[in-house]
Amino acid sequence: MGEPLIYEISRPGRCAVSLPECDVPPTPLPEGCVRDELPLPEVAEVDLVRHYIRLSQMNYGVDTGFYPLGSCTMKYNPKVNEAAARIPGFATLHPLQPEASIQGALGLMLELQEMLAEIGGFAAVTLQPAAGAHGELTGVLMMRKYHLDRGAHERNIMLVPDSAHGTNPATTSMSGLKVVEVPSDTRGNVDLAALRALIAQHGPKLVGLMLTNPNTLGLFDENLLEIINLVHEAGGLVYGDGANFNAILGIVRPGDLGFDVLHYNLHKTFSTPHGGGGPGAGAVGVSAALADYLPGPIVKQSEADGMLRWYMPPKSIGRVKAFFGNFGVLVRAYTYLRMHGAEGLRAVSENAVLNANYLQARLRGVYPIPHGDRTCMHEFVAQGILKDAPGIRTMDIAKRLIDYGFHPPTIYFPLIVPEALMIEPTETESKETLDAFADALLRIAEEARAAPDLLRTAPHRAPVRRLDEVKAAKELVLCYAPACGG
Amino acid sequence: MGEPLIYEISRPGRCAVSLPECDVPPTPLPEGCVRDELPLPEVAEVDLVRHYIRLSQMNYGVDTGFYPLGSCTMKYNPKVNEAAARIPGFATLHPLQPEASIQGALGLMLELQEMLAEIGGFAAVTLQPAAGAHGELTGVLMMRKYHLDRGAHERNIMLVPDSAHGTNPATTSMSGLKVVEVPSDTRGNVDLAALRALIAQHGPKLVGLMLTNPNTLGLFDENLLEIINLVHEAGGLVYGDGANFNAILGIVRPGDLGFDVLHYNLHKTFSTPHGGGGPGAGAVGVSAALADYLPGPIVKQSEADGMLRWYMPPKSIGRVKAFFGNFGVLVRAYTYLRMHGAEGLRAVSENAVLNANYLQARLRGVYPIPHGDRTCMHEFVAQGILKDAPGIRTMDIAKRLIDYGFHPPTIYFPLIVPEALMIEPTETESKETLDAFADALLRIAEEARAAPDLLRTAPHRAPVRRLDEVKAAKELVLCYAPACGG
Amino acid sequence: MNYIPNTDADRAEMLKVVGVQSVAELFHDVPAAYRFPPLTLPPALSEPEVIEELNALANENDDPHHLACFLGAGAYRHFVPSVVDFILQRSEFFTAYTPYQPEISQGTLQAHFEYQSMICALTGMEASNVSHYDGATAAAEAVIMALQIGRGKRNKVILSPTLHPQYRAVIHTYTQGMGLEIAGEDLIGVALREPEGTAGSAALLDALAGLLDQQTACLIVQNPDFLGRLYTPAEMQALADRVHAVGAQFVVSVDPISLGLFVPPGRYGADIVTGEGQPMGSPLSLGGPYLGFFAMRAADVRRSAGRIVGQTVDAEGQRGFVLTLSTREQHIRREKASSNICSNQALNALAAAIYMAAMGKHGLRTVAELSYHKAHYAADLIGKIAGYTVISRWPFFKEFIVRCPQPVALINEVLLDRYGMVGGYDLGNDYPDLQGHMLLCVTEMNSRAQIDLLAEALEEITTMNLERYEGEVSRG
Amino acid sequence: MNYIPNTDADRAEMLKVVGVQSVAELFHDVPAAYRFPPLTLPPALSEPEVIEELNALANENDDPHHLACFLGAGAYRHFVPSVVDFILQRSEFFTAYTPYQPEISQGTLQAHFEYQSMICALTGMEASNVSHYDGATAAAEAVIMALQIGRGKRNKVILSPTLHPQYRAVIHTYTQGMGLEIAGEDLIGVALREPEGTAGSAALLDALAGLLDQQTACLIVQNPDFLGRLYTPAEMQALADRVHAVGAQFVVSVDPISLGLFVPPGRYGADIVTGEGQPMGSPLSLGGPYLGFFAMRAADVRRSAGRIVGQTVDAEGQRGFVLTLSTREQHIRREKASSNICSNQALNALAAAIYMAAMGKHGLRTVAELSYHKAHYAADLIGKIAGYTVISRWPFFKEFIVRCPQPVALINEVLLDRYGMVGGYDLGNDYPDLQGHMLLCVTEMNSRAQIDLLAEALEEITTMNLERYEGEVSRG
Ligand SMILES: Cc1ncc(COP(=O)(O)O)c(C=O)c1O
Ligand SMILES: Cc1ncc(COP(=O)(O)O)c(C=O)c1O
Repeated sequence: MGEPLIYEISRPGRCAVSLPECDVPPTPLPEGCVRDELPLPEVAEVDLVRHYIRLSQMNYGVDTGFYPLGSCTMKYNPKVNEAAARIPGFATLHPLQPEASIQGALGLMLELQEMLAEIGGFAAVTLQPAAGAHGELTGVLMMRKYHLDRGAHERNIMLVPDSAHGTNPATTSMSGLKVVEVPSDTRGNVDLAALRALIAQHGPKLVGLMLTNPNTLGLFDENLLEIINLVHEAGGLVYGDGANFNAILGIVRPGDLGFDVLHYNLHKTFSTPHGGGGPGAGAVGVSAALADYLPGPIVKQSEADGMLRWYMPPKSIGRVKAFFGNFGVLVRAYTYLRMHGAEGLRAVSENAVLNANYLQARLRGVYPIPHGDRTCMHEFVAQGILKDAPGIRTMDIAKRLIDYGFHPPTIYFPLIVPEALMIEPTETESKETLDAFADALLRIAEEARAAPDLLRTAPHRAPVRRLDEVKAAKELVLCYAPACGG
Repeated sequence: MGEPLIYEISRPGRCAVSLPECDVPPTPLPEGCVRDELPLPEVAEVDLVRHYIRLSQMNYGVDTGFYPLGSCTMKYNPKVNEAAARIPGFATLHPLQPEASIQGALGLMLELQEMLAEIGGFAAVTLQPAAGAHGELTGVLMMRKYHLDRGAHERNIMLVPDSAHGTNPATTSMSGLKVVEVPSDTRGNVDLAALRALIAQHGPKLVGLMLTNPNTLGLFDENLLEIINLVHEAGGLVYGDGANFNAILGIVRPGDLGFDVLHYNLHKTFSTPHGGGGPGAGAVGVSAALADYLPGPIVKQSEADGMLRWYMPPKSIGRVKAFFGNFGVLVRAYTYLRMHGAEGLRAVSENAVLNANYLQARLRGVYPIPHGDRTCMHEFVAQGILKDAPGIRTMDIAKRLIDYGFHPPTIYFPLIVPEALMIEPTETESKETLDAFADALLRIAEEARAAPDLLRTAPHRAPVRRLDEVKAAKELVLCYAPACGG
Repeated sequence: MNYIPNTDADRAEMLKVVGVQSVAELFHDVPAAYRFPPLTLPPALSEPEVIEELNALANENDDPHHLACFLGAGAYRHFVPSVVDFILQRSEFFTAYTPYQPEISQGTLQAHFEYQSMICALTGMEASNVSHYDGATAAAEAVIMALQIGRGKRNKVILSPTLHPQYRAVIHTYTQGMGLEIAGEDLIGVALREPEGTAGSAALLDALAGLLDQQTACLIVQNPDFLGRLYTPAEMQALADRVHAVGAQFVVSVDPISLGLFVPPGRYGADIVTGEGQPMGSPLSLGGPYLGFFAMRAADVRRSAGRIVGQTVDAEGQRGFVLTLSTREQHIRREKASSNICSNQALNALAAAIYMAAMGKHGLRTVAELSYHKAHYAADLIGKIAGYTVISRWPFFKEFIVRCPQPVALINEVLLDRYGMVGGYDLGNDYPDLQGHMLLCVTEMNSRAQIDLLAEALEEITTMNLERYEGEVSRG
Repeated sequence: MNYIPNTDADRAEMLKVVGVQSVAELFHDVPAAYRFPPLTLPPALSEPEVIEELNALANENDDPHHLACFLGAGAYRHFVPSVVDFILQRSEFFTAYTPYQPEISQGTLQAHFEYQSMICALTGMEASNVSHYDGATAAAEAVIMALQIGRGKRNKVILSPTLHPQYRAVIHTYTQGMGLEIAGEDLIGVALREPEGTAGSAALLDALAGLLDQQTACLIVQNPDFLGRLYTPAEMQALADRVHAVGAQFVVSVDPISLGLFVPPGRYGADIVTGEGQPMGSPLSLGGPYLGFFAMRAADVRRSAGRIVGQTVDAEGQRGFVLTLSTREQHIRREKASSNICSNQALNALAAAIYMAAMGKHGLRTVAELSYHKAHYAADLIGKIAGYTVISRWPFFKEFIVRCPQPVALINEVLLDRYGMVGGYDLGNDYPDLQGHMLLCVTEMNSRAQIDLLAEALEEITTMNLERYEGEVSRG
């Protein structure tokens, strides 16, 4: 049943490609430099293709079915976006070509910068970061430099709510700053009292606050303006983790609320495909005060001759990446945005939020939902804790969902909710799909009582049975041995 | 498990596409002409894509695995060919554009005509027929017209061996001619004595002979030159069914042997994909005597100005199709030919024939092979008749092969071999694949004795169980009822 | 490059098992004198080289991808949603063959069953096969089916002169051995003599009906016809009644996109509905591969040609699909088969199915309406240019005829060269009376700006010195 | 267009279940004053319109698809076999996310395990992660890993001045909060002062080694370096020994295609090998998405960043694959994680895996050899043109430096405008001493004819009147 490794189907002398004959006189190879082994596999094109086709068939994607992976916004990826990114006039451009020869590409980037700025309420945008976390690093380094430029060398503390995504504290450390955690209150908001106390304690050392809003519980903080205000009053800046922007397109602009900097996850909100883990794009928007710190180059139109040019902001933190960003991803996001317009975007968020609330309503009463009394935004967090099924954990429920043909939600995150099941349906799912998913979860709750082993040994209808993750971490096998000299 | 029909996931008001607003003033619609119902499904893009992705996963193609469907030459379809046919400068050409605006496309067709003529040993080639059977119709109509033009109005009989593919007799009837069947001899050749007798009987009424060589038993007729000679002496022409050309590329040119006309199946020999049943392309090559009868237009280079132009042969039987042929298929075949060259083509046939003989050798002794004492060409015909397994039929063996991950061979054809299993491995399969397939067939032979029900109830590992074909033909359901007024 | 995985080492082992010394020995049955001929072919190219060569060839063409296109006449530039080709590229679909083994071919089979259903929905008919080679051969197969329904006793076939000229040509080719009388094509004069088609009178249909008799197997008309004229359901029903009165089959060839908007032939008495399915999801691709669709009455299915998918159940009672009624086909019935067709245009049928499902009832209607409104806007505009006359004073869908002040080929040459446009079809090619008449086609792919530019261009051309082009066109 | 399936009727039913009257009510937590801002965005386009707009934008670019290209400098035009993109378009791969649920992600996981194995094979290292954002950030992450291996006690980082300038820039950006001493970049003069590199002496490596001390966390060199120079394994091993002598990490950034031919860093003492994987199957795409590959010693894996796939078994003992060592990562370890990386370049890693498997050992070697021979042929030819001097008198792979008689930007402008060629990289952008020096790159995608034409063009340019271009370039 299992597919052999590509190395296991290798046979000496086979090759899946053809290359031209050498049409120039050869030059002797430099002495002592030429390798005498190269343990790559040798396969014919037919075997190569079958291998990857079969592997693909062991995978589940959004095109396979419902993929409610919370915080990841697994919406449908329009196929026109794929065609767009493959237009040769985009796909074959060399990044170091003269600006005059890439005016169309620069125009696309400029318009994307401007659309994102408008949607977020920001003064300027960089498209360079390759992912959300990369955008965070960009933003936090900018906040740091902003304070340094004002002589505030003592500012080295970042407040990070305990509900934050792991990338927020990790980014903070990577930027050479210290994390101070802010607890959440009983309604799932930032605990205002605690925040006040922490600001009182750390005020002059504050770089700012990293806030995800809607937060990872799927909730829009009820005290948002006050929180931002408190941080600003203490001289801090507010970073917005925009991973959850899918809830607020055309609903509210973070810049209007006082966020100073925010990253967009283009691969979530603007539906560029997730690629099995990437590539994404983590554009960053900033207020006017931070615009000069953006990493560059970004695109600007020359006032002199109207030409589009690369431009390095004067106080830039520097480059965060070679070249200019994940251009192929940007083309997809641009296409998506151009097809939606303002009304279309608002419809996206309205439907994403309605879908989440509908699912929450359907599960309420059977699965505990810590903040289920509140209206959620684009997602909500339930718990895999079932009445009369003490031995059953979230992991079992998740694996059993596979048998019903669904991708499980995000599990065990956010960390502040025990046995979390973080469910994000997105706007591209129909009521029928949501109903089928809810029905499955309700049925699983019954199975948990009636036939708990069915869950514990799930999945039963996947290409493999439950995998031993402990063994993998203990007895590390990271490479087909003969390939790495083994 | 089963995928619902597209109609069953339809919901009023959904749509998977967006179209531009009308940018011109509207014109009133003609009265009494506008329909008030249109029972097409209504689905969103995400549901559309998932539907077809899931359907695709219920299908088996060459890219899935070994597909030894005899007579169909299911070789690997190179992916560069797919890219080639999609180049916008080919894919978006309108067939009625001025010749001056399609010189590149005409150049490709001209070179393909010439390459095919060279490979087959013919004077001229038309690319117009859309498939092999279409090429047969073309060829037989030409043979008929050739005789008519010579005043031989009485010639209306076509000799067709009993081993012929069904399209040969069907084509003959469709052309207004009569079929006279020629038996095969014990070595699988055309029965020479019988042929002589039939020619003696029908000589003056003979249009000719339709001969598949190698024939559908996978055998190269041992008396080929004599057969052709006999027909020619009787004033008949010899039609070659070139469906089995994969055995003789660079091995022998049918035109050299005396064939007067022959169709190539580009979708077999030159590896354009079979598309779930088509499209193919059935180019036809002819000797100089028949060149003026070809359907047109074909491409010629103007001697005056070097321009490539459409050209209608003077005695043409007429068009067999609108426009000029399945151009997108021709681009693929052209690409394939250009990558092979003369040596590459010969290697194709050598390996196709070696692979078939190897498989034949591996199965000999367990599965009866009526002409297994002979060297076969690109395929051979075994029988699903197993010692000590009287209740088992070819159908059961075929279905059981599915459980082993293989596409079954062609079954119950040719009709002259009871319980036929017609196996064509093609050159694009590796020894390992052939071995795995032979091992499976040998194992199935054991299962047939030890556990016959395993075969009779097979397949067990397919998306559905064995399907009731009798019910389908008896209780005809050819349409989702609400779509056809039901 | 070749695609052969086996190496010399593999071959050596295999030869041993086969029991011969060399591969060459396997060909001993091939007459020695002709064995292993040297082939004079261009040298083999690697993949990057072949791509470069193909791009060079493609660049020698002026493609409508980059140009505005007003050419139709049987091949149409309609929008193809990206999903269509995306799905067609699924290996499991395009590298499979005819679903002879239904248990591992449910994807193809169900998709084709759905195709049949949607073709029925579109045409208003009860049954459909999976495909013919194109619109022309589908029409020819309709004639053959009509002959069979007539049990070979009726040998007259009436063809409307405004059925696509190439379709008529193919019918002649296909039936040349059948000893038929083919009538009607000389009535083109009648078609052109009716300037007031708007009044609803269709003299051509009347004249065609006049040819009907007890020998008639079928009568074929195209709607909208090759000249763009749309016949009303009432006119068509009247004709159908007269066809049926002599016991003949009424065959209608139709543009499937028009059926997004107009009453389908199934509602006005058609017995067989065929047409070119290319506009539904297949690229123009210089004329192929296209899709001949074929719809009919349920009662006639057993006399039809081509693959047909039927619903059934598997051993566990689950719904499934199989090829059915194969006893009509060549592989079973041989010389008595209803046709010789084997490989068909299955992948184009899949494309059409995806297209129809993607468009749905609203999308297809919108495509048809956009084409209608834009074509009429264009006709209005061009009709106002001095020197040009729109002679389509009848109801039309997306194509209309313009009488031009210059030869059509010449105008097209200038349009391409100076304006980057592909002009209309030169009707003089097929109808001597229509020299200097251009058939223009406008679809949803033509923006108003393009149409306005076409009108401007046509106007400018009347005042241009075209000497330079005349030479080229006459050489062409 | 939007991609929302639900209709008004669906929404009405859902609102009822949720228990609110309108969708707007769901947003009551959003501060009212800011709720529902009007957005000023261009109007929505339909699919055909957006495709037209994109084509128009694409046509404003001069793309190397249609032009000969001699530009490299960190992004390379190597051949990408058609199979690569064909497989990447499988929905199951590209619409999945990180394989958190391994049971339905074996496709991604096994493909990435194979990727890791092939990266090890290529670099001669023991372990690999799945990807970083690009070659630059992979280098920065190598620095961070070296700092962690140094337990934060070593805070000096030595960068070769001939490490890609943008990589050095990114290292500066990433580490700006870490209080490091970054040394070595000012040694560019040494690199340029060695005309006789052919002798095997590498003064630059010597000079870099001279900076090593007990504070040094790592030393990074690029091989072949940004100027195209190839250091021999012996030179590199000597440097590695000196790096190891002070207990620092030896990091090598490398062009993966060069490893088809040359001894890999794993054989000359590298501790970490990174580089830009774009040439292995990713399109140039104006600089991204690309692939930062990252290989290391097995012992250091637990200190590394990024996704890593490990082999394991399922409940029935069958081999399977999972993400492993997640305890290094941000979602578990938060502020103590080895990096903040989450989404990465997984699909590009898949492309590279397919590329490596397709090429295999022979194919990759051929690509490297073709590039080598063609680049040397080009250098020979250009070196003979009066006015041009090839200053790369050292061993090189596919890039070499030419001193030009005119400003590089000017030459490039003329090459593009008159010859349809993309010229080389202007080294004056990064190295003031290299004003007027062009870095030319030649790969298997450049035919001899293209190279000959380039040489001719360069020669002709020396005699041309370039006034017309000068204005444009100075404005540029
Ligand atoms: C809330 C949140 N923040 C940040 C990130 C990091 O984004 P990326 O994976 O694009 O680096 C994620 C990704 O899952 C997220 O959900
Ligand atoms: C021997 C032979 N002849 C003719 C044909 C008909 O070719 P096509 O299916 O292309 O019409 C076939 C197809 O299977 C065949 O095998």
